[in-house]
Amino acid sequence: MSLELLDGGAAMAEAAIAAGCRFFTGYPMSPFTGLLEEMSRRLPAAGGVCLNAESEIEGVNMTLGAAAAGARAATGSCGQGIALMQEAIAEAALNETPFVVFNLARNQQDYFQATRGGGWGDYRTITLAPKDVPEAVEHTQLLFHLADKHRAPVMLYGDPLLAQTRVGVDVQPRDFGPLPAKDWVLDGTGGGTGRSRQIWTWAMGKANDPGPGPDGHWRAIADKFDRIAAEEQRHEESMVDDAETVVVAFGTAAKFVEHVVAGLRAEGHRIGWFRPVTLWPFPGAALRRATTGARNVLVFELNAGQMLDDVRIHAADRDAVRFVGGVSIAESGLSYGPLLDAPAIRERILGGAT
Amino acid sequence: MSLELLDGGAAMAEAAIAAGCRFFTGYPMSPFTGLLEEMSRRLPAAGGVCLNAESEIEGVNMTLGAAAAGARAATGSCGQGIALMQEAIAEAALNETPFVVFNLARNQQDYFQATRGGGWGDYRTITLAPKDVPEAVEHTQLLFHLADKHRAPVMLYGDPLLAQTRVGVDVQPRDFGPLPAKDWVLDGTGGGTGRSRQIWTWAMGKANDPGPGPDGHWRAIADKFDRIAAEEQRHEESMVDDAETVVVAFGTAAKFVEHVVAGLRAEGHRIGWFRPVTLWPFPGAALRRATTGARNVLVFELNAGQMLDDVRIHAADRDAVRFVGGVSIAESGLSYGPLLDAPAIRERILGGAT
Amino acid sequence: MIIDTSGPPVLPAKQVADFKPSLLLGEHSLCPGCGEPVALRILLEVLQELDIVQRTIGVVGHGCYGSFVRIMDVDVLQCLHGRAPACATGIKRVRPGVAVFTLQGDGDMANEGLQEVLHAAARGENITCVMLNNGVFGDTGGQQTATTVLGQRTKTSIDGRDPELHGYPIPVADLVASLRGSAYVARGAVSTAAGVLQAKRMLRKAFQTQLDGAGFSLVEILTMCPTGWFVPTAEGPTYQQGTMEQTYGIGELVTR
Amino acid sequence: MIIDTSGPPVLPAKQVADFKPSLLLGEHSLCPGCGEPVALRILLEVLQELDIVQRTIGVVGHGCYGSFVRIMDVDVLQCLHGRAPACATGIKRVRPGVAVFTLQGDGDMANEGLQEVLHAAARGENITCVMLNNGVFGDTGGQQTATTVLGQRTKTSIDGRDPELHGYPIPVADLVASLRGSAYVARGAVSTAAGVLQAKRMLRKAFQTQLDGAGFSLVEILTMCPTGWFVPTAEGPTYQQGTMEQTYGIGELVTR
Amino acid sequence: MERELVVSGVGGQGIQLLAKTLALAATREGRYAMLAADYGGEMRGGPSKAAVVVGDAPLQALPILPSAWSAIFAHHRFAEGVQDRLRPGGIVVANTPLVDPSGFRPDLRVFAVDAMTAAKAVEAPQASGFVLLGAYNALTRMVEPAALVAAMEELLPPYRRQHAESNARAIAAGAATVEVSA
Amino acid sequence: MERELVVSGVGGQGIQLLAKTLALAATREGRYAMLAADYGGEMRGGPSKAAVVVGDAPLQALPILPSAWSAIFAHHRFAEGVQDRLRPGGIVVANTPLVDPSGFRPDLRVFAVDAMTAAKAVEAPQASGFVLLGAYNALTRMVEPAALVAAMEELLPPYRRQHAESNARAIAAGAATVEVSA
Amino acid sequence: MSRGTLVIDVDRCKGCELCLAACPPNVLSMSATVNEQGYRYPELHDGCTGCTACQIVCPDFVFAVYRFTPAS
Amino acid sequence: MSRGTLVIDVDRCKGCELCLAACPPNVLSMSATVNEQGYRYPELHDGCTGCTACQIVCPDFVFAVYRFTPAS
Ligand SMILES: Cc1ncc(C[n+]2csc(CCOP(=O)(O)OP(=O)(O)O)c2C)c(N)n1
Ligand SMILES: Cc1ncc(C[n+]2csc(CCOP(=O)(O)OP(=O)(O)O)c2C)c(N)n1
Ligand code: SF4
Ligand code: SF4
Ligand code: SF4
Ligand code: SF4
Repeated sequence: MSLELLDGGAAMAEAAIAAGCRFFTGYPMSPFTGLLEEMSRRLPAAGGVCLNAESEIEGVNMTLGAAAAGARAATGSCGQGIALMQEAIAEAALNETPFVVFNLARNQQDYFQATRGGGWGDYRTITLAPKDVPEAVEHTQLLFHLADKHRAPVMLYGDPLLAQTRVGVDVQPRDFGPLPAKDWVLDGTGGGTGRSRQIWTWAMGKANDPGPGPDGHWRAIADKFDRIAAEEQRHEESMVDDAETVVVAFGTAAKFVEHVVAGLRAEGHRIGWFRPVTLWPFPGAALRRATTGARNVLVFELNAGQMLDDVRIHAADRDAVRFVGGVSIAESGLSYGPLLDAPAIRERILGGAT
Repeated sequence: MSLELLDGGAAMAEAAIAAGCRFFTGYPMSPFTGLLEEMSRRLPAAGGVCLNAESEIEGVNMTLGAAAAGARAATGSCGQGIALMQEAIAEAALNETPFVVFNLARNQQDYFQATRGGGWGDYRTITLAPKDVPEAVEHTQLLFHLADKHRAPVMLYGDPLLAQTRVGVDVQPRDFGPLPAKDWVLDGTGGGTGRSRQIWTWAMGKANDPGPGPDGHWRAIADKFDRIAAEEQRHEESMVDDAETVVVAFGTAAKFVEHVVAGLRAEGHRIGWFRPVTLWPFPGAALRRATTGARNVLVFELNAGQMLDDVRIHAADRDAVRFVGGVSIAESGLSYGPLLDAPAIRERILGGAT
Repeated sequence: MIIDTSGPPVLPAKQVADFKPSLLLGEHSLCPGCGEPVALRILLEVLQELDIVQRTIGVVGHGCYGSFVRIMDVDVLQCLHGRAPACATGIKRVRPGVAVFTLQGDGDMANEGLQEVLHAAARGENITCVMLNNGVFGDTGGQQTATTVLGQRTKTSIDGRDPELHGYPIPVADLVASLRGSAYVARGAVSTAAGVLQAKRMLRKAFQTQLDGAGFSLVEILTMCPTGWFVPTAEGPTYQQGTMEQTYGIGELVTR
Repeated sequence: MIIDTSGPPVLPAKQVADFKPSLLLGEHSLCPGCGEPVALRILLEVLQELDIVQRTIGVVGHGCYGSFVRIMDVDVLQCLHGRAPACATGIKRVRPGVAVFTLQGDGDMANEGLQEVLHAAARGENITCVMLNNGVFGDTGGQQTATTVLGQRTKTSIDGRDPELHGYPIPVADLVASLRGSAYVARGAVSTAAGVLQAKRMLRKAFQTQLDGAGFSLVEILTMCPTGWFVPTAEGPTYQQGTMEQTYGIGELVTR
Repeated sequence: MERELVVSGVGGQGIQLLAKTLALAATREGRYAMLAADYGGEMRGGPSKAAVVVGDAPLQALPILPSAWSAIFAHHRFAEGVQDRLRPGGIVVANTPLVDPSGFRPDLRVFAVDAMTAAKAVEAPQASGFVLLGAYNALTRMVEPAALVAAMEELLPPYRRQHAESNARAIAAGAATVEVSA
Repeated sequence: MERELVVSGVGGQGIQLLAKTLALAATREGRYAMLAADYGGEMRGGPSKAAVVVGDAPLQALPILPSAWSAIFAHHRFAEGVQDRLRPGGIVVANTPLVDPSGFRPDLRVFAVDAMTAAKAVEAPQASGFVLLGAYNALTRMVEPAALVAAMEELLPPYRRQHAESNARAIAAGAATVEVSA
Repeated sequence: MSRGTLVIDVDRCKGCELCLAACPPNVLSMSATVNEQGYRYPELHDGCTGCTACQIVCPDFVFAVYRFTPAS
Repeated sequence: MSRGTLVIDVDRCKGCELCLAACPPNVLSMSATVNEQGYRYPELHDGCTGCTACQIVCPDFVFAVYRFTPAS
């Protein structure tokens, strides 16, 4: 094992390359910029291409093209930039082009954006929310695997602390098991054979070999996302079995919550925590189990209450759910305000656990 | 009263003009195109401006500009076009620029897109889903009022049947009561006075008069949306009091459900229906009341299950909720498939009401 | 006297032109008198003549020509409206040995995706973009695009395009030609047989430019849309000559 | 001998230049040697000289100049990255009597929003767009934009912009100038005092064009960004002259 | 009371114009009308269907009718399913010879109209759709005949004004066919 | 065991470089390090803070430390709140005269270092940050002194190589100040 | 005398008449009757040169063109 | 002899030195000491013409410029 001191951006860049990413596009936006800069430095040396996309829309569509041609490909941005990509992310979900979107956001106010899309049609985006840089390294690699496994765009949802904190990490390629053959890829060899290939959201097929068309295709896509929803839920939890109070949080905020809850438990509180690792699919069944018997299900997120919806849908007792998070933004607008801090969180949790 | 035979697009155009809309932009996309064409014909005669926006992004930003300058303004599109507008809709929600977005969609697969945004930050979009053309006329006028009342972008979510069905309607200006003064509008007169105006998502203010900044501003916005959520819920319901089965549906599909449920009730079934008129804010308290005592809460929507989330959050008994809708698309991709039909819906409802 | 044309001639004769290019898998459903199928024909013929059919990927935008995806026997990505040059860029960078082209309309390229094509050209991206310019959104029923000529009546400019209200048409090929990354840029028209042949030569040069690795190439082809122009099909070509071809001019703008 | 410059001279003297334009409400926080505050100064002076301060609305994009929103005593819409010309269009159509201008960078106008400015120009929109072109994304720390000159090292082109990989720089003013809706287009630079004065005359003509209702006007101003270029502040002007000004050229491109 | 008409045929037969004329006529009479069209998107020469509902109070009808009181069949293609929705006793106008009038349910009241022949007979060969409409309205008295002609005229674009007379003749000819056969 | 250092000062004092050097040195020693920086966005000349955590196993520390074992105060501005987070017995390096060493909680172990004077004394006026680091490390033995110098050299960009020696002198000078005062 | 001739796939024709104008010797005219799609279609008269112009402009791929080989 | 002179608001200066190069008679030089922001700032020597070049190029609005009025 050899540790390198990398910030989140560089660590994810290394991890992406280790996972076989060979095409990357990006447009600067804090705190995503670091990952872009690292990719522009590191990817060419690995035989890949990193393009300074002229805008987020061009970037995501370049990535879609590269993925359609068979490359492991990725792009990323944050906030407004992700908003601009929604059309293409939906398109890729519906025409089954796999790639990774690094959503290194300014805060947690984009949970709906990540989990409910905002593109069009019935699609969902597998979204992993690592709590720290080492986990981001693992998630990055896992995401390329999941994208190929399910032929779908997938997302990593991070924040400035994840993107910019430097930690000693050891990035090693990881094997997540076999994958289906990429026999759908456009390689240009189909022309004139009567079996030329097509990637098309409406799946109308060729005249000599009609596809399922939008109805059949989109129903199949909906079924696929149902399958993914069943298969890919991931979560972590601790001390929930006898807990009167379970605190639910994701991403960086969850790391803080773990710390605070551990402290409260040490002081004798019957409290535990639950962390959705996949924001979509939301680990609903696990949350239901984990909150069975809990009198308080507290949701801590740094926004006006977005994951709250998913917790309300799945918590064992919906009426036990209380929101203890809130909007908290730095003066610069670029990171969190004072609520992302262990003492403040402790206060909120104690206030909520009545 | 004098009836005119207007299709939904023309009826909404008339209604918008009656509501004082004087700026409109659009980019063709079925089934929104009709509204655009009608506006391009009718608005100039009313002293307004209708622009052939070169793209949806340009269109929505033109509309944002016109609204910032004080006009009642609107734009619209569907599906992918709305996806492209998400950045600007979020921006307008956060910088408090009021306008109306006509989301005349191809089907009901864009419920998340409408209700969960997909832009960035903590914002919500008041979304009305009329069930037919006469209601669309009312909603159109109400939306301009709500936009100004809350200084926020708002949305009408329709579909091809709403946009293209012709009905006899009588469009008259309606009065929804007094509105706050538009004292925030940019009129160009502030320069050099030391009190020049500013519209800015980050609300940093001028150097001589600092604004609340992103933290204060975005918390205030979150509070505002909480207030709207409390104030603006609208719904319709029928025969729910003694109902064993309550069917929840929105928009055109709800009109079909009403018809089917009325038939079933006439046959002796203890069944009723509930229709959210505002998709956001979702009329949760009313749904809870309406479903208290119901053994089956059936959700019929023409998608893979999106409003389902909101029903699960609010139904009296979450475990009574069952999905009886589904993806159903016409061969052309441009409208609904066979599931939007009274007999098919009847079957689904009977199947779900076990 | 009407000659029997129901089958091949009985007298000794050589076939000099066949019905349709062999790369077509079926019928198209475009309007009578539409110029787009003619452009499709010459595009496919060029791929065959250059012998690159089995190393070509097309990227097709949204417009009436979008339905060609079903009948072209070529690997195709049907992409989002306006985004073909970006998608093509991704494909080309990942598969530099493949010829990559886009097929777009004026609504697709001059409206929704003007930025994509200009950036791709500036980048000197080694792809070939084909624009079918009929001056209207055909597929949605004939509204004004950025290339609609002055005075043209469309469903969103019912009294004719008025520069005061609607601005001036954009000559896409000229804009592209002014960028340094462009290696071959031309504008053709399919309103006459000679025009079709000239447009075909342009397409051929454009693909050759790409095969030579010389940089970005674009061919803008003016095509009739009698439906969107509200003119009888037979008048399409002369209407086009008097309006679009006058406004834009035909010829090569960049050769390198 | 160092002269006392702590206060006004005691000998009879006429003040011929003041610290800052009176329309500034506070200090800016831009880097040492940045050219953008100089452009801001002349812009505000022009508004005053034309006596339109109280009938002007500015639309400001995203970049270092974005912080000018806090210090300009002018009605301002801070808009989304790249979208200023579209927002300005909406404002102008609703308030035709007001002078509407945009303030954008090269990242804002040549990257994210190239389409918006070209469409606005083609539309002959009666607004004035001001582009501060420093050839990098300054605000995000110095990455390559569409106007970065060849060879320039940036954080995303660390070995220098290479046309093979990154393409060629885009001369925005030239593109705009080629569109028929453009009534005044010019490119200036603030690397010398004479350049600043020339740029100011350009801005004045651009606003005058708008006041005359003659159509779209644009002034591209080349500004130093020593931070993003990784050069000492004092070398900014000469570096700019040897790179950007060489590549793009200074002068008026359209006058009508 | 709401009365429903469904019209079914192929693109180009004037289905949409026929339906629109009826709906407009009813509207001009001050009644409530609904017209729901269904013409498969971008496909050309494909199915063309329309539904018209007329009533004296704001309508409750669905835009896709679960059942109907009457129908016009202009072509045998794309007609599947339409018959099943007609209520017993429903009125059917069948455009012969394109539609076989003997192929209908026995509980329907079927009227055969050779629209093309009738149209040609009054030198309005382009107006066979209006023949069907004239016949239908003569049978159902959905609207006043004069209102139908007025609505047809109102819907003509300026450059088609010259067709007003021949269309009117076609409407009358249609009425005549059923007045004879009835 | 994890040991935390927080550093606080203003932009331009070399806060970030100091923290990075320590974290890299620990990493090169094969230990786990975390470096969390906090420099208020686009503002220039504003607050500059950093936190370094070092441990022998994968770290549990939060990127915003609820409490810390030690601190370096390079400037009195923006220092509010930092002291409150120090655990009793915490080690403090105070950069005099910019920071008043007498203003701290009595349960802290405060070491005053006149970094600027020491830096100038070894002809490394730009390197007062490294003086503070040298002093801190001498007090805490967080890493081997040689590792510190190696990390500093590794972090120098090529065009700043000429500063390696003077920075090293500054580190040593810093160590010297506390070895005397300790 | 004709130097060339055509095969006309009449049922594919959509009656646009582009071929008529394109034909240099002007030897095409539209039929009186309609094809199965309901369109009038071109008919060939004497004088075809086999120039292929009709085939080149036809959007519906209706023509194959032949040139008679001189009986050498 | 100077035809003009300056007021230099030294604390606003960020030490970029643009004014030095802009000054035609070359009568500005940078200070040895720093201002409150930590930057060296310009000092005026004899020979200012009051041409305003320094004021025109200064990004930090540091200069006011005066021209001496001939004691007529
Ligand atoms: C984002 C988006 N906006 C709008 C549309 C709707 N749309 C589909 S085809 C089309 C017209 C395209 O016109 P053009 O490219 O000129 O091609 P033509 O149909 O004239 O051949 C439009 C606007 C879309 N598919 N996507
Ligand atoms: C959609 C979107 N993408 C990215 C950003 C991030 N961003 C903010 S400022 C900026 C750089 C702007 O560069 P430029 O316009 O050249 O101005 P400069 O900072 O160089 O003055 C970027 C990319 C954004 N705000 N919005
Ligand atoms: S609408 Fe125009 S472009 Fe489209 S198929 Fe018809 S003629 Fe061609
Ligand atoms: S980064 Fe560049 S553009 Fe921005 S303030 Fe600094 S010098 Fe100016
Ligand atoms: S050009 Fe083709 S489709 Fe048109 S009339 Fe001639 S044969 Fe028919
Ligand atoms: S130009 Fe201005 S900021 Fe720069 S050194 Fe001169 S006075 Fe200072």
